[in-house]
Amino acid sequence: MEPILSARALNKRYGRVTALDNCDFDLMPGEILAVIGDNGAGKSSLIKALSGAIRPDSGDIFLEGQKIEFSSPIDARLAGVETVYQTLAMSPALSIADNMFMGREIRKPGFMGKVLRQLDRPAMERIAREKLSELGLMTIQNINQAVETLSGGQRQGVAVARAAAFGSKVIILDEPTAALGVKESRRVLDLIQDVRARGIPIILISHNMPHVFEVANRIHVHRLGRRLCVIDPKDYTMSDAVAFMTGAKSAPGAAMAA
Amino acid sequence: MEPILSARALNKRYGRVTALDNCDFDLMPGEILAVIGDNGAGKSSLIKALSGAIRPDSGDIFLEGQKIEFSSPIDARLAGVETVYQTLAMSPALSIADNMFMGREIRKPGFMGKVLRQLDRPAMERIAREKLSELGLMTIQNINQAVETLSGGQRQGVAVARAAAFGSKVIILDEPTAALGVKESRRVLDLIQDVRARGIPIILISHNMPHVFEVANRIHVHRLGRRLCVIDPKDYTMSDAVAFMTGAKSAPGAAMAA
Amino acid sequence: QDVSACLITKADTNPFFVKMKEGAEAKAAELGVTLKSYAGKIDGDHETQVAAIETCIADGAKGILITASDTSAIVQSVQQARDAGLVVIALDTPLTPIDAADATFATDNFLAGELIGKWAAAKMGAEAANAKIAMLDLAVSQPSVDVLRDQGFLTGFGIDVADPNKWGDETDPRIVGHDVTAGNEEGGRKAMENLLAKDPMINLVYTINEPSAAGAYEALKSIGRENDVTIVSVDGGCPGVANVKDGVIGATSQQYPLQMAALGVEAIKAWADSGAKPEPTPGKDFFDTGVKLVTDTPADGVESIDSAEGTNLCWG
Amino acid sequence: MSNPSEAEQGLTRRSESIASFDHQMTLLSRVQHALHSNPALVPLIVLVFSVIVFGALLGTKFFSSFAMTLILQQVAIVGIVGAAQSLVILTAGIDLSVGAIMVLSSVIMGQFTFRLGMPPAVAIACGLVVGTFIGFVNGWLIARVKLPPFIVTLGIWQIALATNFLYSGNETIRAQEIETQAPLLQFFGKSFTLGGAVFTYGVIFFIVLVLVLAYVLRHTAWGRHVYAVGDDPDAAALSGVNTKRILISVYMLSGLICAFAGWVLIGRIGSVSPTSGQSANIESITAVVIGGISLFGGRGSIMGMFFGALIVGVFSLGLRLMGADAQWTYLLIGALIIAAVAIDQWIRKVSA
Amino acid sequence: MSNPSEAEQGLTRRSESIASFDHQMTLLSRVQHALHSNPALVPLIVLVFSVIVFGALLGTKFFSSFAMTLILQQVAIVGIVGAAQSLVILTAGIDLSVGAIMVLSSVIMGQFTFRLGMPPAVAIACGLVVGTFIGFVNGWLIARVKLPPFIVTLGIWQIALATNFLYSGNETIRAQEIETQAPLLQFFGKSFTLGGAVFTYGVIFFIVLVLVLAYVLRHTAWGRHVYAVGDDPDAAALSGVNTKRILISVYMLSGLICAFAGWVLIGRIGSVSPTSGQSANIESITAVVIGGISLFGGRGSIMGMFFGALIVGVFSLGLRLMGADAQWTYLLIGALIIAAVAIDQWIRKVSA
Ligand SMILES: Nc1ncnc2c1ncn2[C@@H]1O[C@H](COP(=O)(O)OP(=O)(O)OP(=O)(O)O)[C@@H](O)[C@H]1O
Ligand SMILES: Nc1ncnc2c1ncn2[C@@H]1O[C@H](COP(=O)(O)OP(=O)(O)OP(=O)(O)O)[C@@H](O)[C@H]1O
Ligand SMILES: [Mg+2]
Ligand SMILES: [Mg+2]
Repeated sequence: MEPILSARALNKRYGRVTALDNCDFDLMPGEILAVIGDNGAGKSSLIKALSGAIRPDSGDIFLEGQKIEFSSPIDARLAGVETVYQTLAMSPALSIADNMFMGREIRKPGFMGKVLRQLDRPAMERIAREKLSELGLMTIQNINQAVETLSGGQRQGVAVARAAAFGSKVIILDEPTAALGVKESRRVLDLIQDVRARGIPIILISHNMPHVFEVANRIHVHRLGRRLCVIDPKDYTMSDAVAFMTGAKSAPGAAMAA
Repeated sequence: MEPILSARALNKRYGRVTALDNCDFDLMPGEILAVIGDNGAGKSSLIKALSGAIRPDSGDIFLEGQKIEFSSPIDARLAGVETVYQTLAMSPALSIADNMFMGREIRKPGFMGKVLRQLDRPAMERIAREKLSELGLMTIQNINQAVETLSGGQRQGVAVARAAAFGSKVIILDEPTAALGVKESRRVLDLIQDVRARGIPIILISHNMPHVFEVANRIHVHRLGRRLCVIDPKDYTMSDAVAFMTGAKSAPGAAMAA
Repeated sequence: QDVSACLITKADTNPFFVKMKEGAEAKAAELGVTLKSYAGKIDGDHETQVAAIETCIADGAKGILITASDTSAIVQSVQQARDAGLVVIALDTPLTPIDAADATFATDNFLAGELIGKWAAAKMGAEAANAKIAMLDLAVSQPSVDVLRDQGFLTGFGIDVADPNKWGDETDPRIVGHDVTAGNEEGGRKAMENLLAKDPMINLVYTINEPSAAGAYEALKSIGRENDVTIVSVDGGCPGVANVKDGVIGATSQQYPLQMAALGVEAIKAWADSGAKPEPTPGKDFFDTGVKLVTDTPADGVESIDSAEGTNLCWG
Repeated sequence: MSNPSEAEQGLTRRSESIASFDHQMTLLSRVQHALHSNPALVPLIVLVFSVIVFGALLGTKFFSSFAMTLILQQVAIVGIVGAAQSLVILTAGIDLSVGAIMVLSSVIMGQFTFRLGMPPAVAIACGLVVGTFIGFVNGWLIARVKLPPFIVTLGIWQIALATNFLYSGNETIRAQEIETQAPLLQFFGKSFTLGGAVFTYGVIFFIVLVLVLAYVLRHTAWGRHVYAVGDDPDAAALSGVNTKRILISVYMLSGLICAFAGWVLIGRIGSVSPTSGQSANIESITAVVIGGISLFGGRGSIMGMFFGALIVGVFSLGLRLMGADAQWTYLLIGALIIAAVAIDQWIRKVSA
Repeated sequence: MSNPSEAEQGLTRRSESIASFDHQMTLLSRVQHALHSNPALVPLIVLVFSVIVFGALLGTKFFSSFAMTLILQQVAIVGIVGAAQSLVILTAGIDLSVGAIMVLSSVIMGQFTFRLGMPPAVAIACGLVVGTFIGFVNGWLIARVKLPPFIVTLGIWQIALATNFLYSGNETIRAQEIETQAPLLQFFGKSFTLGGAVFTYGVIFFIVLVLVLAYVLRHTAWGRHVYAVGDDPDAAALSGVNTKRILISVYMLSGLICAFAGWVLIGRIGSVSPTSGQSANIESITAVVIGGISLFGGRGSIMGMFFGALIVGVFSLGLRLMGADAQWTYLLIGALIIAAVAIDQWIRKVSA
């Protein structure tokens, strides 16, 4: 099987800091691929390179076998790659609905929408409310609240809901449950499985090993800016995975081919 | 035993949103008190009120039995209450060492320090490096890096290291391990226990139930802006705690007195 | 009956206009006229002047005294005021066309420039052919006073001015360059330094007014050339005349803003009382309040007064 | 496949109702809410308050329909330029070149008609195109070359102003000539009377422009993107806004509006003068900031700017009518600007 | 008590060495690193580059010690005011009142000496106190009443300027009088020669001021707090910086420095003139921004401002010497300001 999204020999340096060091990457169709690694290992840098948010210094990226060069996250989105960044990428002063539909607003039908290009606020608010309810984010009292007035977890929930609602080819989630409560985390995990069931592959970065081992089909272990190995969660224990990523155990050579 | 830090009937509204609704709070000397609750339940608002970052609309706060009114986080710090906020409160453009010592810089000894008020950068950098190593944050390659160039987890590590290094009476941690890796999280938990061993009580907000049940002496369950109950982790299971905080089970009445 | 009048000056940061205002206020108090004064933010700010004219109309004033920042741009508003039954008198600067105002009390700025130009030429004698002249003007927007004085000076000195409606298009090699001063000491010094860097052997300096002359002098002093350069200027303010006396400025053309203002207030009073409008100076289309050359080294063929007499007549 | 952890077993019986707090909607909380959801309300209150104070002090002199419409006429230009400035400031930029674009456009309209002999309509179109083009240069340098807006527009300001002086030869085109030969140039100076009040077309243009922009900013995707770019450009880019295109379009629109302001300016002063508009940049920024738009971008509404411009207009006319002399007027306006914003801040605080 | 979870068992054998990547320190990467850690280096490069270009075009006319020291003298005042402006802008503020404070202080120094007959030293002290006090008012309104810096300093600018004109009655005190009766006022105009180059005390003051402030900002707690406040005021407050005190002290220091600039101004123009310094605010902001200090606060260095001021000085003198006339100079400086910042941006990008 061909990988749907893959990368070869990506490099990215920030001044004296090396974030990506000849990093390879492969995402297979229909799978949930977890990316794990220490803080600062370069996981976020990797997915930023994949989603067009940064330009790697060198290396190639392929989507469905085609070499691509996203010059901005918009290109990636247009190609169907939807991302929740670790920083969430929301406009703090705008409302929840505005943020969810940023860049793909719904216009009113008929004259008002076509000629006067008026937004269909009721529709956008209704959909936003639905998506949030699906995630169980029910302490949000006012859908027109500015995002900056949300709690940390509520904000993250909004970002995840946005990606899940719109991703068509690949969904990338950078620590989507970090600030979420038990209930909301569970919903996100359920949602991830739902999305995969729709046939859309997912990249999940997480530090939460139980979550990773629960949902992932394969685990990409990232260490010091490169892919150390790819393991199957059925073949290894959480303890092994942590040992690989912290360098306590050396990586299984054969796993690279997986 | 007298609580070291307590609050009675705190209220805080933001426009139409009620963040704290007649909330009580008690922290006993030498304990680790976990605060758990759904996203948006008002946990961060509670500890912001306790640490002087916001002013409650009404209600009283007591430190060692004395009624206090912190008008700013500086007051709280001077009184020995050190906080890691969920937003981390770091100056992105400044270096790690600058951030760790913000507001309590070390000056050079002798003439340079006394008269010219020169900072002792080597000392500050050395201490910062030590504190970070204690937390196992070893992927930080350059201690003079600006905080904005750190990965999400590295940033959080710096904030925790700062609070642990300087808190003298109470240390408040708002989701200190949210963005941390397995190794770094473990270090933070160890650190929390070390600090408590030094006799300093800790308030820990976390969504990670295993962590909470591992370290907490008592658990404050927060729901809809108020304290629902306080439970002893030895008397209840994680499943019970989650059921209380999500409203699936009604709270044990007697536990309030604990 | 209660007569109220308005005085609208270009910008009251310039002592010239401040003295004009004081003159007008003194005269108004004497005649029992209520005077309100307005000014633009900077020289050239005619929008504020338009707003001021409108205010005067709303306020029910009998007449307006105005020194226009833009002599043509203001005309429509002036017309509006005249239509509303006010008498409008231009002070210091004639409007374009001059009959847009009911009357004009002004200095002949071209003549003021011409006087110092002639004096400088006479003073230098044969050397005038080898003069190296620095021209320190007001602003790049070239307001009309700026152009008139500059071109008057060059005409008086005997230099072809090309288009008399703008400065800077002359080709005479004796002109080292034009620079702008904003009419103050700071600008004067900087402009002088710039031109000195271009040619350190400058020996004649025209300045738009006396503050910029003082600034130019400081620049010359800093390189020790203050004694072999002649500075000429226009205005005749008291510090300027004192500078003539001290030898900082060689000659300056003195104007009489107090007189303009006093005459203007009298005219409005007269008009309110009897409906009579003032007559222009015979042979000119405005009432010339006169200009005199002040110098302590008079030159042949140019009429002048000395600094002592200049001090008696000076305005601020 | 699902393998929930121990803690999550507590979720099984969770209730599914939407959490809700009690809401007592008192009058006060209604007012507070109105103030929160309509940031422009605060400058409106300040405006009404200052009209009342000056009215009480000056009586009918101030409360005449002449004086009231005069204020509108006097603020129309600053207000139109302020509308352009608002757009730019909402993107966290600043446009120092607004005044220069305005005057250069008006000079082009005038000179193309009189010097080149073009039909006035064509000359006006040229002026509008030039204004838009200068705006495009601003936007391109800011969005593509990533230079700070302050520096770009400072440079363009100087360039446009110098071009204006060089091209016009510092010549003013007189009102009489325009009136007889190209009355279209003075179109916005025409007026009609409505119950004793005189409205020039320029004033109408100003009001319509503000209403249209308020609609666009609030109810179209483009408007929301303008806010997003000003709020956090990185976040906007990551969440799918073409920030570069938004920035360039904002500066182009700003240039176009300024060019219209140049046309309105001809109507107001009758003539075409290259020395106009020297303080339009600082005055428009003042109106924007008094109107409650944040200089850091992303917050505020254009209606606020409208009231902000009127506040300044009311103060200036009121003080002039009270007979304060020029320096005292400046002094008091300085004090009143601070006071207006302080009151605004105070109302927001009380209602927070 | 410790009860590590399943996953954490993998940690037991973890290695404890500090993780390290390979570093090849090539010459290029060294240069890049230098550029990164010294943001002022980029404007320095632009400065050196422009000196070389003008030198090549103009030869000894430009490369003379006269021209070189002239540039320093011409930029000294803007540079001193720019130092004050830098402090303010580092806190994400802006000070439009710098020029007005400067000229009001100089007028007070002059008038107190000549009108009130005070000894010059006392009058100078009064001028410095007044400057500091105005700065305090700015800072108080910004930090305590929480008004936006732009509006506060805009208002104070107008108030201070009007006060200046009202108090001085627009009267100039002549250089000759000052020279004979109060030479202390002209102290900063004195000069000494060093190998053909003429340095005024004002220039020395400027250079020393910049060095002292660079030290203070980099090596003292106060300096770090200034950066922190500008970077993220909420974060700074939460992490223990007394943001209000820092803001007030910055504006007070800015006022004091501007008052010193007023004293230096007397030395430069010889006389005391209330019409000076009208464009000091825009010029100082230009120097700051060309020097690479972000208008959003928290980023940049005061040395950058120093080079920024010199860049503008080099351009203006260079262009005048090349024979550009006043209007063309104006235009070209506009273009060159943009070019300078574009080059700066380009160097940073290449080295990023
Ligand atoms: N803009 C930047 N400038 C300089 N260094 C950077 C920048 N962004 C990231 N880095 C560095 O690159 C390295 C990798 O960062 P990255 O954010 O990819 O880590 P991560 O694996 O996502 O960590 P975490 O789990 O903590 O989010 C870190 O050492 C970080 O300091
Ligand atoms: N500045 C603010 N303005 C308006 N509403 C706010 C503000 N800060 C918090 N809120 C609201 O108050 C409520 C409680 O927020 P808080 O941050 O205390 O929740 P939390 O329990 O810490 O949640 P989390 O676990 O997600 O961090 C939320 O509904 C939030 O939207
Ligand atoms: Mg990351
Ligand atoms: Mg929280």
